[in-house]
Amino acid sequence: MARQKLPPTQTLTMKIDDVDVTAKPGQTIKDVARDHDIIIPGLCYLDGLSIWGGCRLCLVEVEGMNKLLASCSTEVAEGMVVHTDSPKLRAYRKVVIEMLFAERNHVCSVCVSNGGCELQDMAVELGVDHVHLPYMDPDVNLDSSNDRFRLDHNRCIMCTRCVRVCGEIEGAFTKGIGGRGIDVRIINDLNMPWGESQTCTSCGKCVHVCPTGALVEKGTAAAEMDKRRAFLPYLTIMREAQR
Amino acid sequence: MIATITKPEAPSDDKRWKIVQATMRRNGYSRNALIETLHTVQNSFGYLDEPALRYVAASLRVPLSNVYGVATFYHLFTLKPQGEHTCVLCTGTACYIKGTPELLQHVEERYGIRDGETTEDGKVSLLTARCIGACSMAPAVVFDGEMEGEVTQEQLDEQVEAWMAS
Amino acid sequence: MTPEELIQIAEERRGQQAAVGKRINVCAAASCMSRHSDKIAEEMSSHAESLGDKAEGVEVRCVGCMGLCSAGPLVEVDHPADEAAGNDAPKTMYRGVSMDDADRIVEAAAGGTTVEQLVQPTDIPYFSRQKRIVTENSGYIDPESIEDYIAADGYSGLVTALTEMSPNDVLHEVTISGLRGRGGGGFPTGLKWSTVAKTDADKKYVVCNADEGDPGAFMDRAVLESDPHRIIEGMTIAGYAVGASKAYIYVRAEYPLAIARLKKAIRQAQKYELLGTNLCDTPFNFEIELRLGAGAFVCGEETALIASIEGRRGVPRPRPPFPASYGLYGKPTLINNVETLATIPWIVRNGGDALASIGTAKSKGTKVFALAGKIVNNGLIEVPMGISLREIVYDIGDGIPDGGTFKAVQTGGPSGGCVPGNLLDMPVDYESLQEAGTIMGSGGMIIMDEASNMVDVARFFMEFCKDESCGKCTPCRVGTAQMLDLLEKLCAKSATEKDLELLKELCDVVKACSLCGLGQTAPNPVLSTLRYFEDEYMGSLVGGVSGDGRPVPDVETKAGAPDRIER
Amino acid sequence: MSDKKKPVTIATVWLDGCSGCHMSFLDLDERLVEIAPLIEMVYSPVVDSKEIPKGTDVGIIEGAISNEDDRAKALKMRAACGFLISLGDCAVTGNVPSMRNVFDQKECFDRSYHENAQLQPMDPTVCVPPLLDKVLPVHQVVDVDLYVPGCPPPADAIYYVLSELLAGRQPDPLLLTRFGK
Repeated sequence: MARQKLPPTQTLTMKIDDVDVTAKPGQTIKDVARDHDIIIPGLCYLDGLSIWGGCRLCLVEVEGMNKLLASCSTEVAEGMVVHTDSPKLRAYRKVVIEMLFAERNHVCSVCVSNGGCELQDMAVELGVDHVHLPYMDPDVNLDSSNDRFRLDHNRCIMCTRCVRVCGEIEGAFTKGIGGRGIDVRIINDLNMPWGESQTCTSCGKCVHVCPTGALVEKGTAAAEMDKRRAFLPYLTIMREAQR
Repeated sequence: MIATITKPEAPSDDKRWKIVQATMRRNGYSRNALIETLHTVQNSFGYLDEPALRYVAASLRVPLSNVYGVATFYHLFTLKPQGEHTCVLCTGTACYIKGTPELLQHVEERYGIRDGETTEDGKVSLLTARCIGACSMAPAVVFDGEMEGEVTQEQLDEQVEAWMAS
Repeated sequence: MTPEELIQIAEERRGQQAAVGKRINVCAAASCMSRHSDKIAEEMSSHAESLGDKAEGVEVRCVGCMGLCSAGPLVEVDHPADEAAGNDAPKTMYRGVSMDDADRIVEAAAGGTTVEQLVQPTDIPYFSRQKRIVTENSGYIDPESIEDYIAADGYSGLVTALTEMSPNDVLHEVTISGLRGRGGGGFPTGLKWSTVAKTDADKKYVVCNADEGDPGAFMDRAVLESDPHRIIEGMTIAGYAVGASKAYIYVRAEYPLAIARLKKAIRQAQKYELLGTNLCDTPFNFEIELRLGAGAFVCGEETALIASIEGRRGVPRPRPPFPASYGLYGKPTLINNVETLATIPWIVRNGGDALASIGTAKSKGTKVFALAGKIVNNGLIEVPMGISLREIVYDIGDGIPDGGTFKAVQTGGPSGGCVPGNLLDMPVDYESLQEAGTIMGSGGMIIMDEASNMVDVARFFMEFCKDESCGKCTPCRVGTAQMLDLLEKLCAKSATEKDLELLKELCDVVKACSLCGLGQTAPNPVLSTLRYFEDEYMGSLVGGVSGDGRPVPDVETKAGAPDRIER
Repeated sequence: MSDKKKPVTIATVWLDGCSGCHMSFLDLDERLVEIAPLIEMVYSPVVDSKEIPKGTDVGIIEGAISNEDDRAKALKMRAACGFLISLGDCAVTGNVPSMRNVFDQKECFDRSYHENAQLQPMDPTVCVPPLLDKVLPVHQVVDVDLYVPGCPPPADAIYYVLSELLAGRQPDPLLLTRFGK
């Protein structure tokens, strides 16, 4: 690349975890950090999908701000000083992970995604060796009506990746969000059994972007579900092409 | 666009669909008018059933999942038919302090219905609202759209029993 | 509409009003109306008619909220000015008026006498300690008459702004007025307006947030029902100042009367060309549309409100970007609360300095509160910022009824907290309230006496937050539900010290990590009651047993637990 | 624990679980021989003692707390042991036993003792401890000092945890195991 001096507006300088870094305006904190090999945790974010900002795992401290900011949605600014891994943040992230485990019935040992689960990985990364919040044991069901896939609400963390990939990439808008608060659920069309959906194309993208065992292929036994993640980088291309 | 999209037909020849159509037309069949349209359906039919949701979705070209998502997000929309009469107890702070919990308990014990439920004869539905802004008259109850303040158990019984006897 | 035309309408209307000797004003705001004040007014009218000549010069009309809702239905009679005695038009207020009283009030008004048993004295602190700006017309004008509003100097602020001021002049006045957002946050209004004004865009929006959702608050409702044109004028001025031509009023569907009056007011304003194109012969166009909420407290949050206006689930999104730069339909959007916008016409008419001269160093102007709960004078009040809580509770509110003892005042609804008796001398302003662990909020003020259990109060608000959580972000969705479980355990006296510790921990996490204001403030009612009433929490713990299970209780007493080693 | 002369005393119990964690412990194989001189099993399903001695150094609990008997044992373990380990997912999370938590007890009993009974369907009344309303992880009943998740935790993880503890260091079990492993 030719070493041209870029106009001053094209790059800005900032600090992430005491490292001086450069960034382009419009980039998010998460992107810039990743460019510099600083990986900020997260579960709802996925390259190529719109930003949701709901899991709250990617919260970071920005000096001068009295609130924690979601790094997936906050754009960088000149002179920004960001901390991504303070003891306080780690403690908060641990509780947030625990909340996800406590909210539904994640019984890892009998889950087809056991070992291939981003929630498990995140628990290990953040040092969650037990859940000190009371388990809520909700009575939630499981939808096996689709020929090829299964939706198990017990293992859903409401990251909504499936909803976004279905609407934004596949364009089917089969998956949506129903209800609200603690009762939110992933739905198909008018909350009908998945197998009866007229809009679902059975493309399977929702299954493979799902970070947990909530969306899986049928015919898999415990720990057998290997999600096909190879196409994930192309989601971004697809989105760019759409614009 | 190659495929021509024809206007979907109303689920029935019920005249009330005309009112719904008028709302959609007034808003230029814009997707943004989803909530307005659902309000009209609910006001006209009392609740949102599946054919209604499908019809609105098709007319406004909003995905089914979005329609369902909106219909279940907002408290005022209901997917189940209500009783002939509705009794809405305010559970705002002032009403809570001044006796709504006792009223709710009374209704449950006497008529066997809880929030969102309808008596077996289909006559009366019990609903709650998060503050109807009548705090100075707490506890407030809305009987079929008419607000009453400082409601006692006796008053409530009088109204509910009149309905049930009707 | 030209300034001259406006003056003409005002004078015409004032002339008509002067011709009426004895005016009977009947409060027709929701509270009095639910006590059938509209029927009373009808009866009064027909009785006056039947009296014929004997009731000459008597006019009965419906007006907006008179404030003292607990004494409703309220009726006020304006007697003709007695010039010989040098009196201004004397007024008599009647309280608790029933259908049976209608006729004799008409007769008394016609005869120039009063019905003594029903008189509500107006020289009490409830009236004298108020300072009315936002509610200046409430109870005096007919909310359904634009002429009445114009006769009370209505729309003169808008016409002045359009014909004599530049948008920057308007921004300047709003900025120097020191006005801060009345919806609860207290963000400087001038700064918000300037941000939207500075943002370049082909289209901008003004949104009036009338989704008053705090349980225990009905200020916005009263303003919308009593003086709807005020909101329209405030919004139009805002639109002019920030360069917007389209506006929405997002109003709760639970307020049917307010909706009806707003609709009517919009039609009237269009007819008088106070809304529409080329207002006052300037290039400025402005239109206002109503949007109905559908019962979701979270829609009070700006980004959720935008989603809802766009017809979607009312779910907030992370900020930045703020709506001022990226709002409704992706365009710069100014979102103000009802009371904020209702202050604007007064500011333009009287100048920003005038508002800035009222209140404290950082909190200017007045604030409308809805007094409710265990207090004698329930109703709506407007007071200057900086007044003490004690004055509100004991002077204006006239203390606790039935010989009860004051325990706490709750402000800010589910986002606020409880202030105990020893802080009653605290001034009411944004900073002081925040220091005391609560917030100004939108203006609900619930007074509690010693019968209120503060743990239960915290539980009540947590239940509200859990029900109203949109479910998008983990801390609020799961945290509020978990905190509610713990508070229920406390209320059932089955919680341990460990549970209390966990409750405190969750408060911290939910406050710090939630996506929007709902979650970030949901722990406040718990935190503030913990701060002032921790003994009540301690008293709710299960007796004597600590959470870690040490020492070992007598297991032999457990029925059916044979002491065998393994199964 | 660092006292090399006196072996570290260890007690283990098997509550509501499949015993797989104890099996995994036995999977230490020849490493058991290495550890044996350093520890003394004072109470366990694999030894024949009737009481948990007071002042036991390390307690290891496998299984979730499902009934009053489990609860009583957990309390006894806590009272007797200086350092308490939750071993395996059942103890740490409730795991498979906790899957009954979404049903009410009557449903569970009906399923177990009536619908699936070949003869004489009846609820048990004698010598069966009452079920708790909900199956709980151990730490919801007593304080736990170390969590070793896994279903079962691999023998390597158990070996690592024990040898770190014997060496007087605080182990980090997540290096070798996790929920569901």
